[in-house]
Amino acid sequence: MVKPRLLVANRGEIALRIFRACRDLGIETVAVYSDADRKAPHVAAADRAVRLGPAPAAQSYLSVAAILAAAEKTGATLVHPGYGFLSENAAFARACGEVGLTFVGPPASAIEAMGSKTAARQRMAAAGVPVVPGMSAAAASAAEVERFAGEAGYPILLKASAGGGGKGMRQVDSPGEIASALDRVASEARASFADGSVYAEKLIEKPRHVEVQVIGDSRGHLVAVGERECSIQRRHQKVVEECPSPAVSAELRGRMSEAAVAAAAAVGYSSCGTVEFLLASDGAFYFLEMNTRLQVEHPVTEEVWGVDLAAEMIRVALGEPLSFSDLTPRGHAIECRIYAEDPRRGFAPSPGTISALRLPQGPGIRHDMGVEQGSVVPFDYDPMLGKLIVHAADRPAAVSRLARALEEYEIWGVETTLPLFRRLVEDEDFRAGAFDVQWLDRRLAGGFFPDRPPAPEDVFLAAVGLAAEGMDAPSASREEKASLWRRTARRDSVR
Amino acid sequence: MVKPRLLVANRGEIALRIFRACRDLGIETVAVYSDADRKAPHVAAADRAVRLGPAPAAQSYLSVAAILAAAEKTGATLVHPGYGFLSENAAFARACGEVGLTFVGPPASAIEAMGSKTAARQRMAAAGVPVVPGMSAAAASAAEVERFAGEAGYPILLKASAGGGGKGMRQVDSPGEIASALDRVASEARASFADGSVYAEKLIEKPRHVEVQVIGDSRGHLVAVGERECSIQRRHQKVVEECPSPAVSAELRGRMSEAAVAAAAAVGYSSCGTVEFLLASDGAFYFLEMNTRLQVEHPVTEEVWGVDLAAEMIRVALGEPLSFSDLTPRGHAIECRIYAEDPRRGFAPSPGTISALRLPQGPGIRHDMGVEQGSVVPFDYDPMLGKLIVHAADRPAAVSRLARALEEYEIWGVETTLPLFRRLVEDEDFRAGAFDVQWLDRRLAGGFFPDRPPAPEDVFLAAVGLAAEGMDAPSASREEKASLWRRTARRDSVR
Amino acid sequence: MHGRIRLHYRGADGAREIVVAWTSSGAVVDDGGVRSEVDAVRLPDGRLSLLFADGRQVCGRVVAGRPESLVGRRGAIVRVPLADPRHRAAHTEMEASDASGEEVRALMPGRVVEVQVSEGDTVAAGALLLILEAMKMQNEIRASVAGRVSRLTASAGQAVEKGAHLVSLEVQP
Amino acid sequence: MHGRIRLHYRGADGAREIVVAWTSSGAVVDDGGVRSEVDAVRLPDGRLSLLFADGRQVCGRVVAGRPESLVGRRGAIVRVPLADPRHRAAHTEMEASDASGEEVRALMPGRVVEVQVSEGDTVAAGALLLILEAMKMQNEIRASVAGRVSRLTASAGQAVEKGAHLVSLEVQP
Repeated sequence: MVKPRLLVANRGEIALRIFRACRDLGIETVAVYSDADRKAPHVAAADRAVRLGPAPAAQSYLSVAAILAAAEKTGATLVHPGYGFLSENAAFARACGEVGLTFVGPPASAIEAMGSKTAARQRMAAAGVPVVPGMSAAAASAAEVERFAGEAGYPILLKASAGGGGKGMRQVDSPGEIASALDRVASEARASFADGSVYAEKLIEKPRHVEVQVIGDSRGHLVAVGERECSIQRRHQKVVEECPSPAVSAELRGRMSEAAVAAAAAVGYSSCGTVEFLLASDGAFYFLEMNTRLQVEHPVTEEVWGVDLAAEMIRVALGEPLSFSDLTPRGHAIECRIYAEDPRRGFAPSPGTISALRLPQGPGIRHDMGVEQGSVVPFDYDPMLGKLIVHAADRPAAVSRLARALEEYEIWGVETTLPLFRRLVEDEDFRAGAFDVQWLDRRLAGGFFPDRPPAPEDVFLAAVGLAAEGMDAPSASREEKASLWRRTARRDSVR
Repeated sequence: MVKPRLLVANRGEIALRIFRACRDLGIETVAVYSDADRKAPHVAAADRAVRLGPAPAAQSYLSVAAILAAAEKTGATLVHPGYGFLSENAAFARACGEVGLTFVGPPASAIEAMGSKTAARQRMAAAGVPVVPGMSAAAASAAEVERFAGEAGYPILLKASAGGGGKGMRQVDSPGEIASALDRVASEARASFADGSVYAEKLIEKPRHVEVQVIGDSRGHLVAVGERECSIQRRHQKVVEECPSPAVSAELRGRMSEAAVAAAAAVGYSSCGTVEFLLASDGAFYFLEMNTRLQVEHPVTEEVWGVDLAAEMIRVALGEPLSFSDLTPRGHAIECRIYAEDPRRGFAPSPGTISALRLPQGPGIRHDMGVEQGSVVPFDYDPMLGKLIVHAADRPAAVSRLARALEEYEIWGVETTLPLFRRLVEDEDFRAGAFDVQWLDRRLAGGFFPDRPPAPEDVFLAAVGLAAEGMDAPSASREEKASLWRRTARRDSVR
Repeated sequence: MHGRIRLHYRGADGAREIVVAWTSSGAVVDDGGVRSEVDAVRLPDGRLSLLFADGRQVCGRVVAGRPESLVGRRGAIVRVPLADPRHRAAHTEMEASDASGEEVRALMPGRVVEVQVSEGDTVAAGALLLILEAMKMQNEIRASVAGRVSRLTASAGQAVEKGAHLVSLEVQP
Repeated sequence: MHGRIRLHYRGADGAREIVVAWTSSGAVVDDGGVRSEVDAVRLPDGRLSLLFADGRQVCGRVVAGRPESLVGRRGAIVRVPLADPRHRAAHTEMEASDASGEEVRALMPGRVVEVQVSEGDTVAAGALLLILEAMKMQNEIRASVAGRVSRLTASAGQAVEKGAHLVSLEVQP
């Protein structure tokens, strides 16, 4: 058998994560990079590295031709797409197969089947996976809508069949509202889309986003590895993820796991994947979509379930059977996605150079960083710097540990989302696990970052720091004092 | 109730470990420091800090008066001794109690009972804990020795009753050797110790050092939390520790745990403690001693058993009951003690300044470091810089992960024991878990660090590095090249 | 001025003077009349550790700026409206600030946010000349002497390199 | 010499010359006749990343010394017996190494391990003058010119500060 050599068609922390899995498995590694990334940590961590092209992703990390050429040049036998970029591109998965490369992911057909969201919804319904109940055709009358609502339960959502972008939608809470709401949505729909047809869907109020990790090998074994709670989102982007979900009982976990495995099996899935559900407050859950790749938030599952998903994904790609069958969860894990964004200015991107980086240590702390001190955060890609993952015996202990870790954390040079996480760990709702997918947006709209005067300790530090700086130069007779304040003891030391 | 405030009468990584536990629990912290440690990380991590005295431990970390004064000054309510220093000093534990401070550790009487090794041995035998079989009095005749050996089994060890330091000892493998060996040891004993009395003890050949973690609360609950394998020792000093032991089955774990709890109960133990055993190749085990404190190697137990021993120790000191009852181990953990010692020069201490420090990241990696980049390692104390702990699904995966972590690890400025660990992970015996307490000393005596010529990659790096340095200054026309090579991009950045 | 420095605090929560004086054993900070002795050391990684007489320990990183400084402590970075009126902002330097005038240059790369003067303007000492954004901070650059703007090279929106000339002042005879 | 540097490798595994030449796209390394092109960059943390034409990537930290350099790669630090004969060891510097002689000073704190010359000795260019231990390395300090030891301040076992004078050579007229 040819010695495996794995190319990661990605950058940042996920490339490093997969390279670490390779080293743990004794597999050689190949990095690819754009001109913005020659000095990036993922290049320095690989056994081989190949330039793809200029910084724009279309000319580098999205260039199938350049990636296949890099694989050929370096004799790679496996290609891992990471997440984002080409990870859910069925054509790429197929192209890898055509040139004899093993794509570390599901079959191209499974990517395709889940790629079309409406087709996937129908397929899931056929496979018995719960989907959000809705009328299958436009409503002919108010009575028809009332019949549907009677079955599905109120509230319902009237939607323009041709609609999109939030237009032509109306919530209906009782039968008496149906007739007038239907008229209004139909006329809005005619005005906006030149098509007055309207249908109804059950409205899931304040749902949670709960997803189930699945993994399957090439021999037909397919298992669920618990759920993740991903409701802490800003504008539909996950910000904080947890395992397990505070809203999921063992019984519900069992039912969601069954549904997730059925969903994956329906498209002939193997490798790592995630089935996303909306979880209603009444405990009902509905298929949302399936992510046919390794998720950003996979580490919380790894910590709680004691598995190495990244390594397992490579092993099953090599044709090995799943290395586990019976797993039990232990403790609670929380992941924070640390972005180079300024939470006090509407999360505007904050590219730049990481001038100082101090990472917390000790029990229950894991880092998957894509940058290090001195790294330049380029404009060109997703501004995630890396992830902090904490793990403890239960959720309250994990939240305390997260608060402690955030106190130890220091990033200078770019604005980051660390202040958001610091506010979260103080928030009563967050501490209670009481939130839904719109919760964070509501919090942010309410002014989540009050302006407080600096604490006396901060004023003291600033005063002494300024004084120390003022003292450094002027007085020669104070050389000893000045040396005390020398900022750069390490400048003289060998790096 | 008074808000708890905890003083750690220690320094380095264990002070930081305990402070982290306090932060996780919401308890305020007090550091103490000697003149060598004003800038040490444990001082910067505490809410309060008090100078004890000059660098020598006798005038600082061993000064009971100074520590009690520091506790009074800062209003501390608890004192944690860490390990080493005053941690097994019954008088200190008692003195804390007398001034109303809660000592975070066992009752002073338990420290005392386990402090006298011979008395402890007798007490353990009385409590039914297995001890190494030996004659209770000097042998009157060869026949008496033969009778003992017949019961205990060969080989036995003849020992001068007044002996010590390895003198006046002789191994006996069969009955025929007894008479002449007895004569010889007796005459040696007369010559060396002016006392010819000799007794016999069973010789445990190539034993392992396996220890059991116990923890008890003040309400009489006392449980064992699995064992640790600590046979990788250099001159009786632990170097690498694991959990679980590759030599301990679930059945043996059960028996050792029972013995450990019996041992602790016999001295009225509460808090964290460790019962050390010699484990013979036939599966028999014998009480060695009990360490009445938190061990250096407690993190491997924490990782595998999913407990926070440091936090639990504080909780039970505050009078709370044990937070767990039924635990199951998961996976395998290995700890490396990173010392500022030069393994290629007989492990000579290598104090100095840490000029560069790069820590590995990713899944299954935990750091408990007592130093950071720029830290000065003083001459005055134990030269342990900190600990690397890896955790994975099983022992082979943990060893692979350790090898990977060591590849990522960089410490410059002082020599360290990292090269020893790098050799260990390549060693067939170590990989197989086949070792005993003398194994590492035998390996080291056999030349564990062969001189190999540098790899071509290293020569290349040196050549380009030297060339880059040579190019920096001379040529003004090569400014761009020089800037490429600027070593100190970060010098200009804000620290 | 040796061994003593006066700082002006101007926050939303009030304005006051803070005086820091060095003694042989550390520093004495007088914050609006409240005096505290502190033992202060710079840690190897650049942070400061302050130790108060009552044992309280405060550790953090200070990036001096004008009119605000940044303080990172316990994981949070806060702006402290404290500056040394005597002290040129960390991001600019004076050249030849003598009787004949001064030249202001950028001490690190940044961006000119706003220019408040034009060439030929006459300005008082302390007048705002321009605002320079560097290292995440808006730094007010003020005149240290009264004079006439003899040369202005900074313009709003302009990115400036380290050492770039910004403005020259000429003392009126 | 611009753009090209000759290095002498003297290891237990043999001696050879390694020539490094810069090109517009990187460096060409000629190791005893075997030529390799490498794209070399300095990473933000000071390590070097070398990229070979066949895609191999090698990353490590180099601390230059004489007669050996230290290379840290994949967690191990190895000594490479490679030095630039032209290049003074990283730990000493020459002053006035001109026709009249040279002065050797320590460039960083260290300890004199051994002194091989006495005042008044006449030495050839390249002769071993002393061994200085600094940064974990024993550095052979050799004469760069032939001459007479006119002043010797180094003694075996002595700890020396940065900038400390070690030995002066006077060119023989």
